[in-house]
Amino acid sequence: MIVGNRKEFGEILEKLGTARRVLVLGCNECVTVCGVGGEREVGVLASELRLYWQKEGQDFAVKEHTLERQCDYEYIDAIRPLTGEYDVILSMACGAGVQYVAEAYKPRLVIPAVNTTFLGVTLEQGVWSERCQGCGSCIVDMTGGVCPIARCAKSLLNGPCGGSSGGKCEIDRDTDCAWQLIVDRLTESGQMERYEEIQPVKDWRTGRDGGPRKRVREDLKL
Amino acid sequence: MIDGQGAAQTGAVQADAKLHQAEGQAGFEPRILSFLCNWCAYAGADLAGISRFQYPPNTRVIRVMCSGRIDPAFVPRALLAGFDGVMILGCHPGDCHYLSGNIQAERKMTFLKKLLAGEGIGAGRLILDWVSAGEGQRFAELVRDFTGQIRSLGPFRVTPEAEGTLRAIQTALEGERIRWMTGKAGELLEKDNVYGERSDPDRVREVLEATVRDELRKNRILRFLETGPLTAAEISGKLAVPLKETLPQLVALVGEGRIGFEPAEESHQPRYVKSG
Amino acid sequence: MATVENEEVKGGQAKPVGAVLVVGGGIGGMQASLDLAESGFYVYLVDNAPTIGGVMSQLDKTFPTNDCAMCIMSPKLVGTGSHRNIRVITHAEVKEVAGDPGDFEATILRKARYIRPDKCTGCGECAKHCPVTIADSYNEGMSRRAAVYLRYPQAIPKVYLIDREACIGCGLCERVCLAGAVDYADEACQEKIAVGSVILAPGFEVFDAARRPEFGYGVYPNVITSLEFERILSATGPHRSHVLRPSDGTIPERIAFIQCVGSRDKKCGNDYCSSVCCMYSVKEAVIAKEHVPFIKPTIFYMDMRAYGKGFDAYYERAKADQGVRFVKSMVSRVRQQQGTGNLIVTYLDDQGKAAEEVFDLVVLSVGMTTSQAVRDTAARLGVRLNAYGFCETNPLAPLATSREGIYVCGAFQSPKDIPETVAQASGAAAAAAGGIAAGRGTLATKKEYPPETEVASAEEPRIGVFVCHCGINIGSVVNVPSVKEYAATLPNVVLADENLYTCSQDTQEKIKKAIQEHGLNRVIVASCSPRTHEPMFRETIRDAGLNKFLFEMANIRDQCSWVHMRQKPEATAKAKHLVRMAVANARLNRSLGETAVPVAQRALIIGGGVAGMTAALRLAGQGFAVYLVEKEELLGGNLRNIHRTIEGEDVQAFLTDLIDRVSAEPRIHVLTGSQVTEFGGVRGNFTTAVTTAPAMTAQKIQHGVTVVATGAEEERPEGFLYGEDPRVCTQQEFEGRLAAGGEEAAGLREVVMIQCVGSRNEKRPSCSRTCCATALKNALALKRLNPAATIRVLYRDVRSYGMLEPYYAQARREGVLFVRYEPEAPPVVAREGDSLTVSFAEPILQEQATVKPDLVVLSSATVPRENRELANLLKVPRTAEGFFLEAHAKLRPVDFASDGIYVAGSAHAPKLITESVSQAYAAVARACTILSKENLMVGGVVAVVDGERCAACLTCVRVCPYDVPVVNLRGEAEIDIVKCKGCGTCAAECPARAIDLMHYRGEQLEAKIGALVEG
Amino acid sequence: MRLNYPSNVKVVKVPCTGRVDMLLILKAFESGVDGVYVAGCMEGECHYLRGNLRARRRVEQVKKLLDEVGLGGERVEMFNMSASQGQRFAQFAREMTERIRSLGPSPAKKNKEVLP
Repeated sequence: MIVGNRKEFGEILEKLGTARRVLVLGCNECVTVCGVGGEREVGVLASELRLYWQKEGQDFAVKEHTLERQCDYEYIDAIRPLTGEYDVILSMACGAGVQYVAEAYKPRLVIPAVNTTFLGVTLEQGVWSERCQGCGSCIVDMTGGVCPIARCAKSLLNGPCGGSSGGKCEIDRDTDCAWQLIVDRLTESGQMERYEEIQPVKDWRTGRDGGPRKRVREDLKL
Repeated sequence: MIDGQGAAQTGAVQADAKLHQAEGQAGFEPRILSFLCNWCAYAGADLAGISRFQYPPNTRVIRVMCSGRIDPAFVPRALLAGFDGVMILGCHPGDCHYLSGNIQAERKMTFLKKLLAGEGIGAGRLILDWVSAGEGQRFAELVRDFTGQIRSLGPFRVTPEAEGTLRAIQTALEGERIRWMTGKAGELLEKDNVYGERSDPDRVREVLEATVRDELRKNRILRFLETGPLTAAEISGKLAVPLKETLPQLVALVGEGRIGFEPAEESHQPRYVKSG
Repeated sequence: MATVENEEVKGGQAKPVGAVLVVGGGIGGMQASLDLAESGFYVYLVDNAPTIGGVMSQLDKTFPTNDCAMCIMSPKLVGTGSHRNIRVITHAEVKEVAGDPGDFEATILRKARYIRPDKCTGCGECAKHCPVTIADSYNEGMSRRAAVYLRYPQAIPKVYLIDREACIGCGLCERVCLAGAVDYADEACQEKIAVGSVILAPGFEVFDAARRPEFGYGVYPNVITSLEFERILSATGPHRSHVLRPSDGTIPERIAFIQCVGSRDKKCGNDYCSSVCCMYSVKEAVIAKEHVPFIKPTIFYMDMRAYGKGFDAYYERAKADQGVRFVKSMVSRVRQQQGTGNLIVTYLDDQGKAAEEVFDLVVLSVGMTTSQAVRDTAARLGVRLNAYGFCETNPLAPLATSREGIYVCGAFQSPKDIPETVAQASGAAAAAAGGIAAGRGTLATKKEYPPETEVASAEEPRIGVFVCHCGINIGSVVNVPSVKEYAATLPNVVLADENLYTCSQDTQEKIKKAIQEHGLNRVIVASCSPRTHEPMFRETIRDAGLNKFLFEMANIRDQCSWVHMRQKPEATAKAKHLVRMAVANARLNRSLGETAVPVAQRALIIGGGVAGMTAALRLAGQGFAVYLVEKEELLGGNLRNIHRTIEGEDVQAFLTDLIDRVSAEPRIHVLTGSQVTEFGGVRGNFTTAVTTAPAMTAQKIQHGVTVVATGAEEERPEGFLYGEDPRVCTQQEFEGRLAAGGEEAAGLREVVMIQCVGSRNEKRPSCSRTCCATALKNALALKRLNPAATIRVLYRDVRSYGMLEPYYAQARREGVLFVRYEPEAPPVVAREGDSLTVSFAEPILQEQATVKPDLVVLSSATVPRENRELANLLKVPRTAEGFFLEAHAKLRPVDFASDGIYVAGSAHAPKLITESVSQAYAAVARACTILSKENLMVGGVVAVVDGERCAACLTCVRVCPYDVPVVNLRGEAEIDIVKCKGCGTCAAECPARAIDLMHYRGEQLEAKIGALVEG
Repeated sequence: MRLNYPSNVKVVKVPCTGRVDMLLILKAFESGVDGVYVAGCMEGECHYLRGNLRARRRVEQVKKLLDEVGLGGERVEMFNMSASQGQRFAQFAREMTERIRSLGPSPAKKNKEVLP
């Protein structure tokens, strides 16, 4: 899932500027699951805004709404009648959702309330961890199911750097060295020979370096 | 809670009594408050006048219909108001216009005297006696004797301690439970109780005394704690009551939620505080 | 052979009476009553005291969990007091029980109370005014109470009474009682009741410490009993949990606990061990230190008997981490120091020399005894007592008394702690029900209600508000008429009224009438606490055809008038706010349905040992089909390795009989060589797959309850040359050899027994509980066969608790030598040439001793049978040592946290046969609370998911403490209302806000909060 | 026990503090209360096993939020007490009232949502 962080309240206030009619818009997908932009978080942020403006003695109107998804046009379009009443839409979706809402409601101001951080997994209730960077050509079969691109600080493809010590990354002592994990997993599954195979230089064109990506599946198109 | 007439009248003489407080010991003139019953003692006092029997001018009289009307709480109130002594005169036993008012008064005052003596005020400042309508002479003598007695005791000084004690006595005597008991004790001694049985008189007296004593001590403790936290030993010292008699009062007050403990980690001597 | 099991009433006669008399309303009596009432019997619960609750109501905390005793007990109090099929008769005694099992007639004498229970509201005005004060027995005489009193604030029934001895008859209470409940003409009255069985649960009284004059109890003020100290520690105690010593009200620093006062004491005639004192002393020491960190507790003990589940860990923690000092020595006397009130304690130190030490406070750990009143009752009922005044029972049938149809549980049977009492109480309930199963449902009643009026959520609310004066309890502080007038102005309120006592019978009628006349569809009572009164008012509106969830309460007494007595205007304002909140909430209240789910009235029992077979027989005896699954080819479990009990009962004959009866019982389906391979469902409706060897045939069984009785076994010891030298064996092996014949025994010149092999160490911190008794049993058996044999028992603490203690004394008398060793210096078993040597530290001579025994017997640990997989299948937890973990260490000893699954026998923790039997019966009683019902009602306050909004994020799945939510095939969270307990944690955390808790919906709570600050 | 505590404390009953939602606490401030405290069972004694522990975490989070918006995290608190600790309840009620009194009225009372 896509994982994000709520922006600091101060930053959100700053971005809002003089706008006082705010539609706080949540998304019932990834950001709900990672506890950053679902209906509950929408409620919390809306409540914070109300409390703040109440305290400041200012007039305001804050509306809460949560869409099934902010990355599908049909869902976004369903709230068109609502949007007219508000100066800004404060989106709590990932970056994709924010943009798509902005596209749909040009020229209305759409402000992100969330910093989108990574594609990851739930380690335990309340703890998420990065697993994928969307490089566009997956090789985790070679690396014991552990992605060196996403999980090695340096995205090394052929073994650890000199900074790996005690199984931990030199960038951050609390982070496991991805290559330690890979070696452990390969050893466990008796596949250490794969470690010997040299990975060729990565072709980053499939990733971000090839510019914005688009995917088309002809058979599904209407 | 002095009601109606009694309150108004004690109030009226109060200002007078206050004045003399400033006079000091040197030219001490006792101020005495007298309650006289309408039918005997008051008539006796009038007779003293008709007969021109002379007696000291130190007493101020409040007429009541019967000595039975005297609420024990009037006495501490009078002392607090600045009087040096209180005199209650009624009909002779058997002559009460209301049959047994004087006997009830005697019971109440005996009990009150015990209380005043026990709490360090002294019983000598209160007298209850009988004067018939024909005893003008006796009235004058009683006033003379009591004035002399108070003169030798000296002025009653309302020190903070005495004030605390008297207020505690007054509060205790005004409580519903005690008023009921002081009123009911006589009946219990003379008649069957609610179970149709005769109560053991010693037990009734004991309960009455214990009830008032406990109430009084508890009220005094609450007053002590108004000025700040105290240990059990300090409270016992202030009460002038042994620790082992003080502790049960503290337990009772803690149980009623009226006092609590000062939060302190390291002290072996917990200090009690008044609850908010 | 003892088949003292006398539950079955000999056939052929009329239906037995479907009611049970329970004598004693302590924790045991309450548990037995609740179990019986929940499984279709009517219960008369008679207590001598004016209230139920027993000694547990006086306790502060309970070991080993340090739970607040009152907190965990009060649901049972309320449950017992309000159960429609339990009649609580307090302040009464049983005069006589005539007749035969199944058809007894009991004579009950109710003493005069002088306060009418039907009128008393428990407001307490009488006690506030009563001029008499006397020592309060609830606080063990350390505080005072009035002559008219309630034993403790949470008492059930909450009805005052007059202590006739203390009362002087002044009449003030009658004058102040606005409810008119005082009745000086009240008289004792006798009543005859018909019952089918009787359970005796009268409990114990503590030993009179004055009988040990050398300790100075009653002479020195700072020598107190452990029960007095318990009260001192309690928040409702004399000093509100401040630890103050009696002589001068200071905080004692040095506190000595003296163990075994009135226990293990021949002089007093109490040869037995009271079983609980070691643990409660450790608890009191720990709690005292929690209250006041500078307190230094010292416990003088003979043997530390921490034999129960988790007890040793508690003891070790107290010793190592919590600064409690333990001195193994018996105190010889206590004297008072001149002037200070401190106490000089004389004892023998570890060198065997007399030592003296000064303490600020001495606590005597008094034992359990049977009171004279209970002895008298037993005599009247024709129930035999043993030499020590406890109820005589057979170890293989511990719940049956000497009189058929009368059963026993709790400390009256023998000294025991709370969980064992609770287990035995449930057990007694099963035994009592067993004999009268045919009478089930004949006297217990189910309430019939009129049909419910439909109240659609869209329908306009019509609210009636009833404001209570509660005599003067509310009215003297809160201006009730103005609250009433205010209520009338609130939206949707169509009726506002006031009552002197809203809880009185006539007011209930008035409310019902108002519902009809004004067409009310919501009712609010502004009075006292919903914790005590909501059930009653709900009943009232239900009688008038309204769903019970349409009732709402505003607590303007306990949380308003009583706590703001000196701020009358503010209290009135607050009362109005509370009513406004109630109205806001009531407007949103909805009818909630409860659904009936049919029960599969069959049981599955896993494990065919003594616990499993006993449970199977008892369940079958009550008319339920049972599937008994045993992994082995033969039934019997660990019982097959035991030959005699310490009391001398023939265990093998008992086992044979048990197996015969199980095999002959048509309702029991025995599946040997079988294992559970799949498990699913909920209470009332489980489905289990069982696979049977050798063909591995599988079958699915539908059942309503599950009993886990997988047992335990003796561990194969490590070290001590076990397995290397034939002269080293375990206790169980030794028992087998002794049973095989006396020849070997005759040749044994010297035997050494080593205790705690594999127990009480780092790997397994617990005590194995039964090994001391086994060692004593085998030592005594050997002495019988060969009196000349030298037997040395190397031990750490001899844990011969309860009625086992006399056997310890007997063993010493017969010359068995007991030598204590420290875990740091364990005995060493070695070979020297041909001979076997054991060397150990000899504490008296203070040197290393070596002996050359013919045989070394190891008291090896008791370990659970392999159960990990089963635990996973059933989703039930285990302890670190692999025993099954019950729902609550004190009050739910045979229940698992998942409803409908129970544990019995050694699968729970090591146990003697007698204890396993009690527990098996207990599991039966608990199981019957489900099996006896055709349907279970579910629903009400439960969480519901709005599938549309659910993001299937799994938050609810993870946060639910009971693992109820699951994500279903539609990808939505689903909460089974049968399992949901209604805490609302999921609703509070659902990131999509897709979950709501019925009756506490977010909308409702928000409305309440909104109403709080309006106006 | 009839212990006295300030009358400005009003109670909203919930089955378990685990039911107390962060949003409920925030909503309470929005509707104008000056302080909120959540009173649950002693830790380890929750009737529903661990509802009180969850509630404590949420209260901590709400403290942060209130600090963010400038109301002050001290306005919300979590207390634990057992059923027999009436005294403790009264004490917390007094403590919290005193605390809120010294903090003054909630600044968020100044205004209500007014724009259409």
